Amino acid sequence: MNIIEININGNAIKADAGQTILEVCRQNDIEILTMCHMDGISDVGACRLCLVQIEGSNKLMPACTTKVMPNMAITTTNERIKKYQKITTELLHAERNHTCAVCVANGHCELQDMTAKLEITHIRYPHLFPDCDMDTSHPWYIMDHNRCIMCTRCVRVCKEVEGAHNWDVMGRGHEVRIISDYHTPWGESETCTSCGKCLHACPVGAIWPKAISQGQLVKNPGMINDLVEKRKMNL
Amino acid sequence: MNRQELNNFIEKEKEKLAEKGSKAQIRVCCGAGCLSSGAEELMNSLKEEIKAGNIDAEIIPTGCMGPCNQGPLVKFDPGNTIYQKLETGDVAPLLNSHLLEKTPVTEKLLFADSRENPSLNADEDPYFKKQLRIALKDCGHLDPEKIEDYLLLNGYQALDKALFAMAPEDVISEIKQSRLRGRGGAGYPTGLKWESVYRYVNDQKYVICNGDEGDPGAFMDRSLLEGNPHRILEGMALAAYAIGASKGFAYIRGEYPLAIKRFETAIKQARKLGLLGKNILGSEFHFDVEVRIGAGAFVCGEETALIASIEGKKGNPRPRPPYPAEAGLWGKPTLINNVETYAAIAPIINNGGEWYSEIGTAKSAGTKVFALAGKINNAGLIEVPMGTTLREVVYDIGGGIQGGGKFKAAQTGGPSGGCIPEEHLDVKMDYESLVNLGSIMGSGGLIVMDESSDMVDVARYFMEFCMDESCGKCVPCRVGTKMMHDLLQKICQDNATRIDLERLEELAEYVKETSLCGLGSSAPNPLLSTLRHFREEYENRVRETSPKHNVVD
Amino acid sequence: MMNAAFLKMINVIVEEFSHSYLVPSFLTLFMKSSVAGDWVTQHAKDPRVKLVAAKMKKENYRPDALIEILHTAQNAFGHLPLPILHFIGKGLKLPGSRVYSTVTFYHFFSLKSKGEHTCLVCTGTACYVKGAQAILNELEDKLGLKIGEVTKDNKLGVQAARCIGACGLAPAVVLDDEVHGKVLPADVLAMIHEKTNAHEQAGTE
Amino acid sequence: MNKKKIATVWLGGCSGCHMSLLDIDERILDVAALADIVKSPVVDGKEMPEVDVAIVEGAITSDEHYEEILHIRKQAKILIALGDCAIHNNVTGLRNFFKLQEVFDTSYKESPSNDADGVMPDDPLLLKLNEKVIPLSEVVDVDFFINGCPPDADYIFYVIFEYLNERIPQPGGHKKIQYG
Repeated sequence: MNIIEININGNAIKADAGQTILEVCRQNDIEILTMCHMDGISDVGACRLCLVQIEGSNKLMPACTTKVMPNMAITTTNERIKKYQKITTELLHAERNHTCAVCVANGHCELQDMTAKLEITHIRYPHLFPDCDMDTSHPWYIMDHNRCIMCTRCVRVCKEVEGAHNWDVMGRGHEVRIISDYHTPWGESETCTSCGKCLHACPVGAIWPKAISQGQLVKNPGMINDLVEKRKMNL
Repeated sequence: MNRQELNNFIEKEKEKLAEKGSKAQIRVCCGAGCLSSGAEELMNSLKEEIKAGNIDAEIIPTGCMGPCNQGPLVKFDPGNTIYQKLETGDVAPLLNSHLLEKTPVTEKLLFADSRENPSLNADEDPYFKKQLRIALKDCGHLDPEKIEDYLLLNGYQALDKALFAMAPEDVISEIKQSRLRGRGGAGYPTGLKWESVYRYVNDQKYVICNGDEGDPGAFMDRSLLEGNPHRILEGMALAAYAIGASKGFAYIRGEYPLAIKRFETAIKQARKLGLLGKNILGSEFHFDVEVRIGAGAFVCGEETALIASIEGKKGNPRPRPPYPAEAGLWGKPTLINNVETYAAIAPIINNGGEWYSEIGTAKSAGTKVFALAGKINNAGLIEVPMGTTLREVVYDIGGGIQGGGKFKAAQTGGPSGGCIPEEHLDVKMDYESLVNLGSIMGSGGLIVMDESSDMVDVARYFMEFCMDESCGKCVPCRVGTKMMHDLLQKICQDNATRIDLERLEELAEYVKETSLCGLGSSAPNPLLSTLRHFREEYENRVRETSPKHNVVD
Repeated sequence: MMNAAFLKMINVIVEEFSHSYLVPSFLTLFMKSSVAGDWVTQHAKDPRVKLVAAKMKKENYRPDALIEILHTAQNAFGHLPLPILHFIGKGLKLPGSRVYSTVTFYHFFSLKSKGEHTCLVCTGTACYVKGAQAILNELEDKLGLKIGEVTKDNKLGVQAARCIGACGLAPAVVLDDEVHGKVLPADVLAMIHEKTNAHEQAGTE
Repeated sequence: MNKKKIATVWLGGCSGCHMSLLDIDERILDVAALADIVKSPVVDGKEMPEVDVAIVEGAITSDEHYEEILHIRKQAKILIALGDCAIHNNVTGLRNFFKLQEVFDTSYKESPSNDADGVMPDDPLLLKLNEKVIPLSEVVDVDFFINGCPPDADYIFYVIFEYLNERIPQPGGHKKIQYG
């Protein structure tokens, strides 16, 4: 272990040289908002909610993928960062067809929690209303692209933890969609093991079991990390 | 082949050339522009006529000569006389008059339709006089499919010099001294980049040539790759020697089949002469190059996306650091430079870094190739010293606005750049000055617009481009560009309110600051720069917002 | 190996429960049939399939050669039919979703036929400034084709490119592989008619 | 102090928000002490007078709604968007990613019904629906947003009461914002 000293929000903090800013902040109870990050799987730095300001750099850096360096001075929150977090969250709402009132994840949704935390009362941008499908071909689960926020946590869980690589992202730009196999209906996928990890990884109500209805979806995202840790122990 | 054998080979070629004596050389421009205006048929009929008339002349197909708008072009050497807009019917009288009767055909000379006294020697025409061709020097002169032509023009001499007279550190310091900066757009000092890759110790390093010229309105890289592929190859080999790499990749756009073909030919020829492969010229240096074909994604011009694409993946950029210099292709230290940057390497090694650093301005040394297009008379490929003013480029070289219209703006840097309005026509074009005006140098596309251009629509056009080309990974770029495009569309359709304009400005700043890669963070540039210089066009098109409460409180 | 009786039993259970989410997972796995296999065995003698197979072998079945192999396949077939993607995915041992996502990411690759003849309109900046939109409008008005669409008889497909690098010739279109510069909307239509008429005379309509 | 005036309006919504409004129960007396409710769908159908506070439920689904919200904005000093439909379309907007005609066909023609053969209602009094539903803030400036589907009665009371006492309510200050 190579212990270095860094400065977060004016406080001197000791950290391990290989750690990311996010890990150090979480260890020291400094709040960083995240959406595409999930413990146990790799980071992609895509949601841009964890952006922090680093002294000497005019660019904002994602806390989840940036490693700490000796004497780094980090600001985790200020007006600029808060403003951008708000816009990001608003854009996520406007991008697809989110309707909390009829959503299975209502009350257990990370996007909803984020919106409340940032005190967003309304979305200032026009909703895009894209034409999204709902895949109900799987015997147990449903994939509703209307609610997907493209965090790709399901993709990474399926690839890295389950090892099935059933999910991936097709297309590009605002037309990206999560696909299973060769864009085959989920139920006909040759790779899906029906393990249900993607369901727990999904921060919103995009993947859910068929047997539930509005507000009933309760997830256990922590189980992914537990699983990864247990495997490391090789029990 | 080792060094000695190659020298013998060159000597033999020189003898062959001397035997030809003063035989007339007819160079036919086979750049993409001229090809599409009929250069191939023209060349065929030239061949036939020469055969039929038993004329002692040699026909050489070349890369782009520059003034694409005037094509097809044919150059007669010795004499450096360029004829323009030729049709097959012109061939016989032209050969007869120019070669046999020794009287030039004035009405077909280059720029005969726009200048009173078109020059017989093309270099005396203002179009070429104002230029300084270093990267483009032999482009449009040699046959790009013949390595002999390149060797006769001092080709691969820089590589020879580096391998046998310079240590890798010397090459790097020469590049540093030249003050050359990345020509792909960002303008990062090339020497520093090389040095940082050099410093990472690894048994495998890579050199990549970024030929994924995706900017709409740019065709410099294409012309260089098509016109003088060996120069690029030599630049890559020099870079590989300097940083200690043994493998190179040239990533070329799939839309440029001719460039791919010529580059592949060049690689084969170089391998044959021992200029690529194991123990190059008998030295300890091994290096080989492979071509990778891009598949139509603008974002692959971003270095981390390009690396992903070479690895056979989707071109999704990843956060930096780590920079490719540390962990690039397959996690190994990787050097990525643009085509035009590599084109400048050999002349720098041959003539010394100091020579190059004296050209241009204090902060931007050397020359820059621009692809001049839009509503301009002499559209084409030009190369000027850094610091040449926009006015000189547009009026002296470009020949002014087409149809005698009024200059409104010049767009540089493509979808990552901005517009320069008329009041800044005297801006000295270098990296910093353009950034100060809210534009960028970019890779060198320069589109001239006249009064008829609608600047809001121009901003919308570029936003649409970025929206389509966004990889969709990070939120600001994926949703932000779409949202900005929709808002711009709304303004173009005269449906927008003042609130929309405010939202647009806020989004522009947000996308610029928070996007993952350069595509996103530069996507708002055309919007911001048109807002800055042509704000009234936006203001005139938005309505006031809804009436508020009728009692003033 | 499964015997016939066992398979029959599974079929009965599957039929019973197929509308219910109670179908046990091991049964749903049996329900999934392999889509890839048959097509390739049926077309094993197709020279195009052979070409793709040879290319995969030449690239040593390296997964990072995926894009190169896709290029080969697209050149051979004109587009990328789904069974070929399955074939490539199996050959390189890549997950299907990875292959499909790569194909759809790059605009150069197409899952649908692009038409016997293609009219590619450059919409780069220079062409845009000089009227590429007018050409596209004309194609839509007269032929009813938008970007990416193909006529019902698969004769002609219209595409747009983001700069073909012939800015000096703006506006430019590429008909089949020939670049035509400084064209007017009417010219493009005339050239298209010339191309497609050749076929009509051959007696298809 | 003069008594203030309140209006409540029901646009494209299910009236659930008004039900929630009624759930403030006896606290309506506290409101009544400070203000008169001069217009409300639960009271009568008068023209929109000039008011201090207008509370609007529902999204804008037709030109009629569009004109109405413009008028309300003119007449009201404070405009409150009540409930998720008024704020971001919510259930009312679920038809936005279909074509309007498809929605009509599905509801009136293709669904099983007890009238003869799928009659499209065409009474002139009915709203002529727009292609897309839009929230209030797309058209007018909104002063306060009360989220929820339906919103919480305590929250509604808090916001109204603060405005009647000429204080500005805090969105997060009273209660965590709820959605759906």
